[in-house]
Amino acid sequence: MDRRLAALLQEKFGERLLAPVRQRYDESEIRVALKDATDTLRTLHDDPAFRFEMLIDLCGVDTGEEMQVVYHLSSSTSGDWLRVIVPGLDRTAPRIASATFMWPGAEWMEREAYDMFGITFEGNRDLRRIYMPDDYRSYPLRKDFYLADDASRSPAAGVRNMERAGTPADATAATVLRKSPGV
Amino acid sequence: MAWNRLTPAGRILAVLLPVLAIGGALTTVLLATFGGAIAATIGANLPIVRFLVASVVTFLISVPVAFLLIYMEMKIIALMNLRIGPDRIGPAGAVMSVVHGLKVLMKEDYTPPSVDVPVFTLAPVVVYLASFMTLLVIPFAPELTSMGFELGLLYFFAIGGLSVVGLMMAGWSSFNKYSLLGGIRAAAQAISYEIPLTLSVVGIVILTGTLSLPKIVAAQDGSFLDWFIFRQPLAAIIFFIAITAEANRTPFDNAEADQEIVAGFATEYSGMRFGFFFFAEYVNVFIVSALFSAVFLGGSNPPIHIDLNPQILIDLSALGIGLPLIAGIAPVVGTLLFAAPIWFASSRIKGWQALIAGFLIFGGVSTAAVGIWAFVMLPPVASLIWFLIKTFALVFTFVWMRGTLPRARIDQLMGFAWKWLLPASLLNIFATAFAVLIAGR
Amino acid sequence: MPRIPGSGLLSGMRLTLTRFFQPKRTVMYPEVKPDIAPRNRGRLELVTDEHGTLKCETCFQCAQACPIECIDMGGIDTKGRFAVHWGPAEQYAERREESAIRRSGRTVSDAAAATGTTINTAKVDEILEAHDYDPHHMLAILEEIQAAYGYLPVDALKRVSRATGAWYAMVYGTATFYKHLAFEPGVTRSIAVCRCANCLVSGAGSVMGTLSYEFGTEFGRAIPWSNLRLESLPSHLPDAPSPLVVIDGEPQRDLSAKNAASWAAALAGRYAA
Amino acid sequence: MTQQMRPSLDDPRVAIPADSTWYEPAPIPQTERQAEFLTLREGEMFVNMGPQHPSTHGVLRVIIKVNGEKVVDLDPVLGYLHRGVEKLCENADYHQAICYTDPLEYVSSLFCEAAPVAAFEKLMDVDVPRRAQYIRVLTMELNRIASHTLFQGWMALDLGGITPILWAFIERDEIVDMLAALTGQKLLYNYYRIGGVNGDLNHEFMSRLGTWMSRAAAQIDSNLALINENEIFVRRTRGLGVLDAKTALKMGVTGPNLRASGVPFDLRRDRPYLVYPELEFDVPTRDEGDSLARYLVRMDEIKQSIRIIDQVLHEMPDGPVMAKLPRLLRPRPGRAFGAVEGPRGVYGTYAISDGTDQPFRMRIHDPSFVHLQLVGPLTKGNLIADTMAVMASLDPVMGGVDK
Repeated sequence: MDRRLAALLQEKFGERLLAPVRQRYDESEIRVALKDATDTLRTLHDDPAFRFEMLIDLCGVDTGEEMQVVYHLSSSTSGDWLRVIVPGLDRTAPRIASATFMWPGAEWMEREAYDMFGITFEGNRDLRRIYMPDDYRSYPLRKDFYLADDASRSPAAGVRNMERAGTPADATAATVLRKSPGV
Repeated sequence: MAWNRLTPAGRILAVLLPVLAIGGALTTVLLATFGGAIAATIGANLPIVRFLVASVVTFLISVPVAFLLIYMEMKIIALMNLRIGPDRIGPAGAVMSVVHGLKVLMKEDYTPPSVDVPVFTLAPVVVYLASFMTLLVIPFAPELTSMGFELGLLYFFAIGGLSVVGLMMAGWSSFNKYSLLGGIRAAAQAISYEIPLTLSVVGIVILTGTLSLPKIVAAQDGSFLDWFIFRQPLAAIIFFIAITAEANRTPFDNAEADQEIVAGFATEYSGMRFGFFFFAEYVNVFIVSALFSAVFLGGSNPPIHIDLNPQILIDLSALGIGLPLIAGIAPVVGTLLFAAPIWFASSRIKGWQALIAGFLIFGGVSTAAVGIWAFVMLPPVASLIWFLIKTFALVFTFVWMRGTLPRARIDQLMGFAWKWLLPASLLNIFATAFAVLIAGR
Repeated sequence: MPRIPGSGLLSGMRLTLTRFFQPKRTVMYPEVKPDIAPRNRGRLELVTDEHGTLKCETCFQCAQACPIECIDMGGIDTKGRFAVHWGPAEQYAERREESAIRRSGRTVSDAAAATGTTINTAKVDEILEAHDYDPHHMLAILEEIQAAYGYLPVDALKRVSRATGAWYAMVYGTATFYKHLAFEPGVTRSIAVCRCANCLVSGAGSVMGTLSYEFGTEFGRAIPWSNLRLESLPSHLPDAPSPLVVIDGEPQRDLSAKNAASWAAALAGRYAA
Repeated sequence: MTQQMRPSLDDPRVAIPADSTWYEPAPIPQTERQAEFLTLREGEMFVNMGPQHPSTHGVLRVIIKVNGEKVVDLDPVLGYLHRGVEKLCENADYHQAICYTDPLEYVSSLFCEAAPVAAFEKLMDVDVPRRAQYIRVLTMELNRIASHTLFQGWMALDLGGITPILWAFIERDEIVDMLAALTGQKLLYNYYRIGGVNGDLNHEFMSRLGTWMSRAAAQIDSNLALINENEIFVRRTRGLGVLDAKTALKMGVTGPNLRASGVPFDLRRDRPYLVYPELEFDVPTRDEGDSLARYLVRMDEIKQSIRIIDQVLHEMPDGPVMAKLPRLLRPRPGRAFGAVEGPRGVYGTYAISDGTDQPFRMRIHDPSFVHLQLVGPLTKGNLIADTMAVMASLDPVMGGVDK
């Protein structure tokens, strides 16, 4: 892992970071608030010091209390990889600015995140279901979506909570979620 | 009878059978009464009758030809793919294509809703008609040309061009975008390749001064250096490429490019209607190969004339009563002769097996002997065999190309036709004309 | 470098022609079977012993280990009390009920435990404390729980599994393996038939046969759909008729070998209702 | 964005015409991109390709807007193969999750195992024995060769040649058979384990490998000779679907498709994992960025893979192939992203652990998913036939696209 990158990140946006830069193996990780996400990404992309020009992966995470959007960037000048975690999206109506303005290739990944978590990416021109049919009403990867054969987790025995109707807000808050302390 | 529960084929049969019965009765009565008059009429206009008979005969021979070619394609491409190919039905799977034909016959003949039914039904008929009617002018041998038209070549191009109409009908009436694209592709391709195809033989027409195929073949008599492929090589190349496109063969099979437009014009067809398209393709392959061998490879002329005027003349009449005796005894004796060594060869072979094997060997040997005798004694047979050898060599080439080459793109295809083949064929025509002007024929 | 147009095509044609004569690679399948690698794990096989009976004792461990749940098992545990299934959820609705934990192949989760218990698990905790939450003492723990409660409550089993970290399926397997562990409060009702020589002579055998046929179980076993047991009397009661059938302690008088069948059918119908 | 949903078929609002012909109701556009796609100008029509079509690799449905033969616009419809692997992995323990990711991409499934295994090993700080690392490199390169060989056949098949695919399968079957001798399975070898591999090299595998190595290069070259110089093939692929380096980076393209555009980005060299830094190999690149370049880059990679296999066989150390691990793995809470360079690009797995025996979140990144986005931009203005050429040269596998 690369100490120089950590120092650079610290001094570039020290106050923006919600947590100190974490480095493990060959991965560096920063957390930025929702409001700073776009600027941070643009800086990482354009700044000649970073040049994180490749968006390796974009995915959503449902921690049980909140939604996250996680970007994995790779620098084209140095071989550094960076994970940018944007925590604190509201579970009932998650919204975040799209990354397609810099990485057009993020379009389908954002569609997937929307399909699986209901995260709305403002600015994505084609934000619709990608895997599930158009008339599908629930968001499968959320933590309040139980698999049928995982009923041992389900708080209410015999209740099918496979299909939750409507918007994420309708997901009943009463269900016992699997929350992660580590996230 | 539940009329609406019948398939279209069944309805046709239900109508046809009584009609045939009545018609047969009537014909017998008519023959009995006006036999002489009918004979006189037939004698009066013989060509028409001959044309009708020849059409029926060509139709009858076109189906086994298609079967043979389908089997050849399956087997040859399989061997080129390092596969074995059909090997279960018949010797080396030779009956496979026939079984395919039966399967196609037994399949449901489904007419999708919202197709243009009469056109949809008629299209395969038109295609098949156009392909087997061109067989009429193929000069298998000097004496074996069913219709020795004076305008044979022109007739060939005219009728062959008709098949495009069938493809367009199929593509348009199928109510399917793939079919539409396929039909339009077929039409465009055929139109652009008819021209170099026709122009490429003009040089030969200039040289021979005739359009009739038997005469063109006769003009190539002599050694193989007289064949037009050596006297008109450019024309031969253009003609070969053009007939490849004419027969919708790889690399020019854009009309039914299954990777792009699923099956082209035949997408919506099933059962025997698809079978007609399928057969027509292979009959076409046979026909264009025959035409090429007739026009450029000297047709039924042997490459080199060896005049072994045979003195072996078996005078059958001298045998008198002995002839039926020989005919009766020879198979038995021959069978036993061939069976005995097999039976003695190994103890595991049972007697009846040995007999069967012996009979087969005897059959093969005697057939070969008779064939050789006919080849030597009867010139038509010899020329027919030469013709078929050349034709099937060309058929093999077509299959070989299909096994090797990828498909050309449609626009490159058309560009090739208009930018290269057409000028080249015109150039060939002018060169030939000048040569004829200067040197004479 | 300039190349003759078409030379590539011709070289390709040459290559295919050479392959045309090369030996072929087809495997004539029905005659020539492909050799299966010794390490192949693809084949599931139920082993039978020399008598031809299955050796599988429905311990569900293979089905638990199978990650993609391609193993579908069903069985009746030794108590004849619970029909147990392991299979895809969309086939077995009961998997979404409480008994699904038994097959979930892992310890009881917080979510399932959060539904609360119907019994007071204090005694269970004492027993577990005494055994230091050691899953190796499972049999002893279960025996003491049965001694404490009179039977094994399902919630107690969940508590045990949760506390010791043993898979619920294993706890359940242990509980169902031993005959002396019961899942239901002690047997309340019983049909007892006397097997003394006198009764046997007067047709007790046929009565027992019809009974076991009607109730679909054997003597000495609980009846699956009720807490009814078929038993055999140790000795003949005084001044009792033969054959003697005792239902919940009182002898049946109006019974003989003739009407045994209809009587048993009526009895079965009454209990089933 | 309009929240308007397209009515489902059991919705009474959908009126199915009573006559024998059934027309699918036109979908209600939900986004501006879709609305723009669904508006037909003069002379344009939709051609619906798939989900059952000879030349879509897997069950892919592509709606093509054509003007005559010319492709105006194109909209892939995914999800016909969606299995929800990420959700399944969240409900399986770490060993079982590997088994779920295995069938993602049935052409090169070893890479689909390698990515999650790498992520899990980072999560629980496992040191893989060196012999296991060498075995992983060996099997992965073998699988890469098998995948690329199959790609060559596919490419030729989509361009209309029917012979190369069968020759390719002959080559691939030899590799598949030797991998089956090693791993036990023929297609979905569930071979990699957290902290090692399932079994050590056995004699049958080594003997098969030896006989194959002795003639692999020559055989593959002779197969390539069929189409590499074929004028028709070259004319159909050269200058088609050109993808320049800048666009490729912006679109997140990885793997051979990126290297064909002139960007020498290869995880094996830029972000070394396993023992790749100790092996020497080139990263073949081309600058044209067209279909032909994408094809040729893969063909060059086959030779490099053979080189790597040769070195691995020479430097293979002795020792255990599996690290000592408890049966039930409970990594401490954390996050890790494991990535390997596969035959199609970067196979990534982002795993989050919450301390239990099951991954809390498991994100699977598949390169084919990203590359399939390019089919639209690259084929606009070309012919329908070129759609196949471009799609085949991008080499997506729908099993990986539809997770």
